[in-house]
Amino acid sequence: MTAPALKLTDLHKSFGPAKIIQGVNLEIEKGERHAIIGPNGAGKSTLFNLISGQFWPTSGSVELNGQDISRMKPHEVNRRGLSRSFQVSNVFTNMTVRENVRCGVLYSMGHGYSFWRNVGNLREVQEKTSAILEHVGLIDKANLPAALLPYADQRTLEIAITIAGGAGVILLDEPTAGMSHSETDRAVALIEKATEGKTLIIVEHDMGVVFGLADRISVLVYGEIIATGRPEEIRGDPRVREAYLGDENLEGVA
Amino acid sequence: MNFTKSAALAAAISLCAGMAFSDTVKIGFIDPLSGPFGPTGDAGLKQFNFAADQINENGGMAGNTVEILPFDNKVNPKESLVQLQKAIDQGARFIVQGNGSSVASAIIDAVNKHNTRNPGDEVLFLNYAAVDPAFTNDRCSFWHFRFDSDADMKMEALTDWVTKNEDIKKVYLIGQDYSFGKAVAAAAERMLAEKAPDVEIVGNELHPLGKVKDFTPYIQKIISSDADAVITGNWGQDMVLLIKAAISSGSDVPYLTYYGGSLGAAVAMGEQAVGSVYQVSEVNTNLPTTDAQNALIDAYEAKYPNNNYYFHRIHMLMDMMDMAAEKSGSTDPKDIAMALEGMVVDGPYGTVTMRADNHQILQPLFVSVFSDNVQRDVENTSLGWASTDADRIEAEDTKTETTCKMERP
Amino acid sequence: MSDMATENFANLAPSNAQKFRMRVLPFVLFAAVAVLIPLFGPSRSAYSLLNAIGINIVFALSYNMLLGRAGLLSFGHAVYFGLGGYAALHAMGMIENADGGFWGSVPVFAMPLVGFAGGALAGAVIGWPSCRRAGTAFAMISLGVAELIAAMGFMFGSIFGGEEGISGDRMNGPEVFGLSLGPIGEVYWFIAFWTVLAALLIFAFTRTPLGRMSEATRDNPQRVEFVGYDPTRVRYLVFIAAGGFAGLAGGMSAVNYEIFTPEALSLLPSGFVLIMTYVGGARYFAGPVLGAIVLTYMQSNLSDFTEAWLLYLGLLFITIVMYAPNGLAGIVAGLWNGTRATGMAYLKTWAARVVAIAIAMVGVIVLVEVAVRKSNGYGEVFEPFGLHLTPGSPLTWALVIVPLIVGLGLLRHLARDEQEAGA
Amino acid sequence: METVVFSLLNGVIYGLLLFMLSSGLTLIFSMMGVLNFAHASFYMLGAYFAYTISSVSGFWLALIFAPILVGLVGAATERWGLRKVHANGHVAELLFTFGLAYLIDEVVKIIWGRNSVDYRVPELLDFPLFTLYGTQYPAYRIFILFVAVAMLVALWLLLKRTRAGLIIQAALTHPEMVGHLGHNVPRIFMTVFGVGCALAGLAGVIGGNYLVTDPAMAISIGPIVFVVVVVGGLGSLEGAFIASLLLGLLQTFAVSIDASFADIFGWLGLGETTEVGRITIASLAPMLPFLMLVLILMVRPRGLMGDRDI
Repeated sequence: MTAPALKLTDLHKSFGPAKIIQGVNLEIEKGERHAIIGPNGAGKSTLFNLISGQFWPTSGSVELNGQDISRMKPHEVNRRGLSRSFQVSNVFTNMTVRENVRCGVLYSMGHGYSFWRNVGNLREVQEKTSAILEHVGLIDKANLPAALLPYADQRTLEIAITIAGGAGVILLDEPTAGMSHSETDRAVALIEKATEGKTLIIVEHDMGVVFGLADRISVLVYGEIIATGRPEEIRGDPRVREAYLGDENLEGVA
Repeated sequence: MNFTKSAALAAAISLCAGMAFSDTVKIGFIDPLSGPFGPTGDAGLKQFNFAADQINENGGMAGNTVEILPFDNKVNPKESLVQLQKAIDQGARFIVQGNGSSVASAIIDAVNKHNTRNPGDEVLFLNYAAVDPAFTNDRCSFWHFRFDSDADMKMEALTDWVTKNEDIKKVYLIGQDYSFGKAVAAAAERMLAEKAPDVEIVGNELHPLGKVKDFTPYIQKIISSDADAVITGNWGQDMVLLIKAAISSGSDVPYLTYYGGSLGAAVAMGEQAVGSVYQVSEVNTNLPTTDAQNALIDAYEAKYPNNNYYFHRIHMLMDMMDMAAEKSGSTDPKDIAMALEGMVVDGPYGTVTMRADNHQILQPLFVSVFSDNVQRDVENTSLGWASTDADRIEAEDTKTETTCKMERP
Repeated sequence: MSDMATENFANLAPSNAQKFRMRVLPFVLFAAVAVLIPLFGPSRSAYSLLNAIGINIVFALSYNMLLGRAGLLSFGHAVYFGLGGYAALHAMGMIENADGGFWGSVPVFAMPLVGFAGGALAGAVIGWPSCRRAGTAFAMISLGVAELIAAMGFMFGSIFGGEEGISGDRMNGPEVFGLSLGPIGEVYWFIAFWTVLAALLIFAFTRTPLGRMSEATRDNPQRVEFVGYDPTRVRYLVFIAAGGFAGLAGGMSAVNYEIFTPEALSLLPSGFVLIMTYVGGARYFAGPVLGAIVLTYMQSNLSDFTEAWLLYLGLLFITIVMYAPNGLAGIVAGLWNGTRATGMAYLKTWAARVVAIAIAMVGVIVLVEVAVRKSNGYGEVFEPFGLHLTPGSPLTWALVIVPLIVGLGLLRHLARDEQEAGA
Repeated sequence: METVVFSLLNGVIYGLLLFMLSSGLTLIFSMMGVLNFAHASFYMLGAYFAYTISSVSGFWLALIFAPILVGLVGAATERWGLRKVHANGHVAELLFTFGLAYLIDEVVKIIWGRNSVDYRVPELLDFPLFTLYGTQYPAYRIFILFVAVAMLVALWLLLKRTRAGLIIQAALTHPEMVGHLGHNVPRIFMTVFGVGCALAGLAGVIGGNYLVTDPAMAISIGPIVFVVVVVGGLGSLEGAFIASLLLGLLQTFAVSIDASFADIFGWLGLGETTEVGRITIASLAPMLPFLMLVLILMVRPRGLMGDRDI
């Protein structure tokens, strides 16, 4: 019996009097693609921050592969195999695309804080970087400064950095926000390709993406998960319809 | 006069000027010209310039023009060495400095090193006011001459005064926290224990050099210690502010100082300090002296109306250097140094000798008191420094034992 | 060979020739200049200046590891310079007093290494509490620590020597490369050696994983956490390295000046290295080098021409902060790139701007110089080019006001032109 | 006993002087996020302006006009200098004020000379007010006390009773809200900067003749004012007030204590002749503020009364 990739147990988070997360329980199996949806202000970003170690829970626990990570700092969580992206593009704008991805690769390749090696001479690191760039289709733009990339490419780069360290659990925070239709389609394809064999947790507003991508969906409303299930179960759940999903949304993907 | 003639004359004059210029004796003056001790350094510079002008008017130093090159060292030893290097680079072979034994110590070191490393290009350090006794004892150097009486010699005079005044039973020592301040405190402790074992030292305070802006808390301590007299080696702003705080807090015991004559102190002291502030020095302007000396003082104070004739030793230094140049017929630092050793001069206030064994000057000292009954006042206050014959210490009597083992090149 | 993939797919990748031109050639030139200088037979004052420049280059480069590379604004970098210098001086004292034994075999030439150790150790101790924060908090802590250490300097006489400081003698111990280190010309070789070596090492540091991550942390500490790095740890390690190189510069200074006083730890030298680095250009590796050369020159030579040199320095610094945040190096790079991109037109507007600034400067200089002489009270008069400018004369005021109006007007006009061209 | 009384009086006066400086700095820092490195330079300008005005027309006019002048200089600095670099972030602003401090120092040296000026206590107040335990207490010090308290009350009324004060208060606690207040933000910034500088100028007017008016006065007090602001807690005038008094008392009391480390830690075997043993509490006075700063930042980074980390 293997432990679930991620297990949230009775998770609470308050900021002063404001209770943002109120008792979330969730288990995500290895290899699962899980989407978290909910109206604005439901606490989705806070939940991501709790999982990834940016905030520490007021009570309750977060377990990654059976190990409690609820009191770890983000970099410690990351080293244990969880990586995340951000809602707004969060890349190293002063570096080239290649250097961005290389930053994501370095630690996992055992080059941590070393100051006795020239990065240019680390053969495996260069190869891995190139492989990832090729995988996500950014190799042609490898030597452009990240700041000069078009928006959709920056989002792609964000995903590339997120997967670069080889984490088994990937958290993506609205990866397709602000993209056009065709860009979204390409992004979904990329996410599927890039997270193959990994556990994916995604927060997304675009229901097309959610229902196309997710194995299971959780609905977060006012800091509580009101429903978890397969896409068709969620679509049929009256509570979900009432709380969150407009009919037309569901028609759209049907 | 026709054109050709006058042109030839002009050319001749400029040629002469050019030659004179090439034979300038450059003296590097390294002292504070800004900051808390700026006024003190500035007063010294004015006196040096005045003395140099005098020598130049009388035909120069062995026929050469004397020029003072000022360098601001902010009383920082390291900065002083940077400035020393600059002075040497600009052709100064004589260095004068006075403010701060910490600086003098660094300069002695650096000059010694320079002279070993650059034979034939020696530099001579003439110290006019840095009075840490070590410079003419353990750390004496052939390349250093001191034209001021050292801290021990002055302390002998002050402790004698304390011993003579039988009402003084408790003494408070306050000084600046560096080598000179410590030397003063140590000398006071040692000499009082020797001469007047019944006098108790009720306080021994060292404060940061040049950083205290309000001495009231220190004065408060002095008052509450019931001291009958205060001994201080403070100079510059530290002297002025100490006295300012003492006056405003009504501390009226005698203040026995090394540098009560510091520029600005008289204004801060005012009427209230009359009869209670003393200083030990080689001069006060109300001493009986020659007409020539009086004329010199008049000329100086006419030129710098906001300054007083204070650094008599600067004139002694320049005169003795001039005589040494005359005597040796050279302005080479080594020749001047040789000629200075053992030189005896008949000064306006008595005979002055430069000891050959440790390069320490012997000059008469005077303990003067701040008074409202004086001929020459200071800082245009109608107050000044006065002394009686009983306050005079003969040059010979200031002589102390030395541990110096002079190494001559 | 490792860059094969790059070469196959992207033409923008730096070729080996480019790499050589960007990374190796500048250092070869730098070293060549350092070696060639003595051939011109510099005077003693030139040597003093060059030695000071070398020390300041290393000091400023080490400071830029923090400011430019890691984005940490420190007001206390002189602490590491000073502690390194003190360590070196104490070591020199041991060499002087050594009777054989370990210290008897240590050459004074190696003192910068002792300085490095001292600076790095101090960085490791002080950096621990300081590096938990970045930005303004880091700046404040560095200020507090600097003042604290400087105040302590006056207290522990056996370590810092009180007001007198600690002195040493460099002419002891075994000689390296046949240098006795006595005459200043020999000290030059010592300084040149360590300057080039330190610059090389600091550059190499920027190419290491830690060096790259320090820049990543500067730009985006949050992202850095999610690639497995602890930003605090990155800052801390960079801080130690920067402290080490500052200490190395301190060790060079200890040998050159043979004295250190507690003032060397204080806010003033810390402020000076900040100004050097920023004026030179913190975004460029060569910026601090440029800044160190220009400012050290100003410090030692401009101060002979004018007493108001610090005023000019302040004006220069503020102008750079307001109009050229990338410093002198940024201006040079801008000129180079602009000329290459748009050709002579760019050069022309640039030259026009320089002329305008120069005209305005005439007014500023006349004003400042006349004022300085008046405030000194020695009765000196500012006499440039045989003019006799007294504070009262109308000529003086004309020379202040007219250039200022003309210069600033011209600058404004140029700025407007540029705006229209851009629109 | 007398030591305690006098140290208390002197400490409170020094503390209030510090508060006059730190209150302005807190206002500026909390609202604009600018750590005004040149704040102490405005204090120095206040003293020098007062010196010049009082030599022409007497001290009392100087007391009024010197701070106003300093405030105008401050407002102009904000308008034509700081506002320009605002877009480049807080570090650029910090560097700008750092350069400004340099510049003001040098300008002061040129206009008023490199050495201290003879800025005196007005004759009207130059007398001993009372004598206690044989020590005279100068009237001018009590006058400082009055001016500082009057300023404190005026500032309090301004903040609590006026509309402008309410806006400032709101901005102090929620700096990110300033932009949403619907007011002319640049003008508020300019006013706050000007007023903050004027307060520093006022401190200069009454502190310049109490202490020393020289070009070094800015750099000697500047770092201490930073300490006060951080120790008190950012955005908290109350905190700045407490920290000012605390530091004032601490430094004054330290000077008056004669004990050395050997006296205190003698039971640990610390000898009187050892280097550490010889250190006296009095000699620690100059480093106390910075020790406090480092300790506070390590233990409680938000300061005594602050509600946010720096």
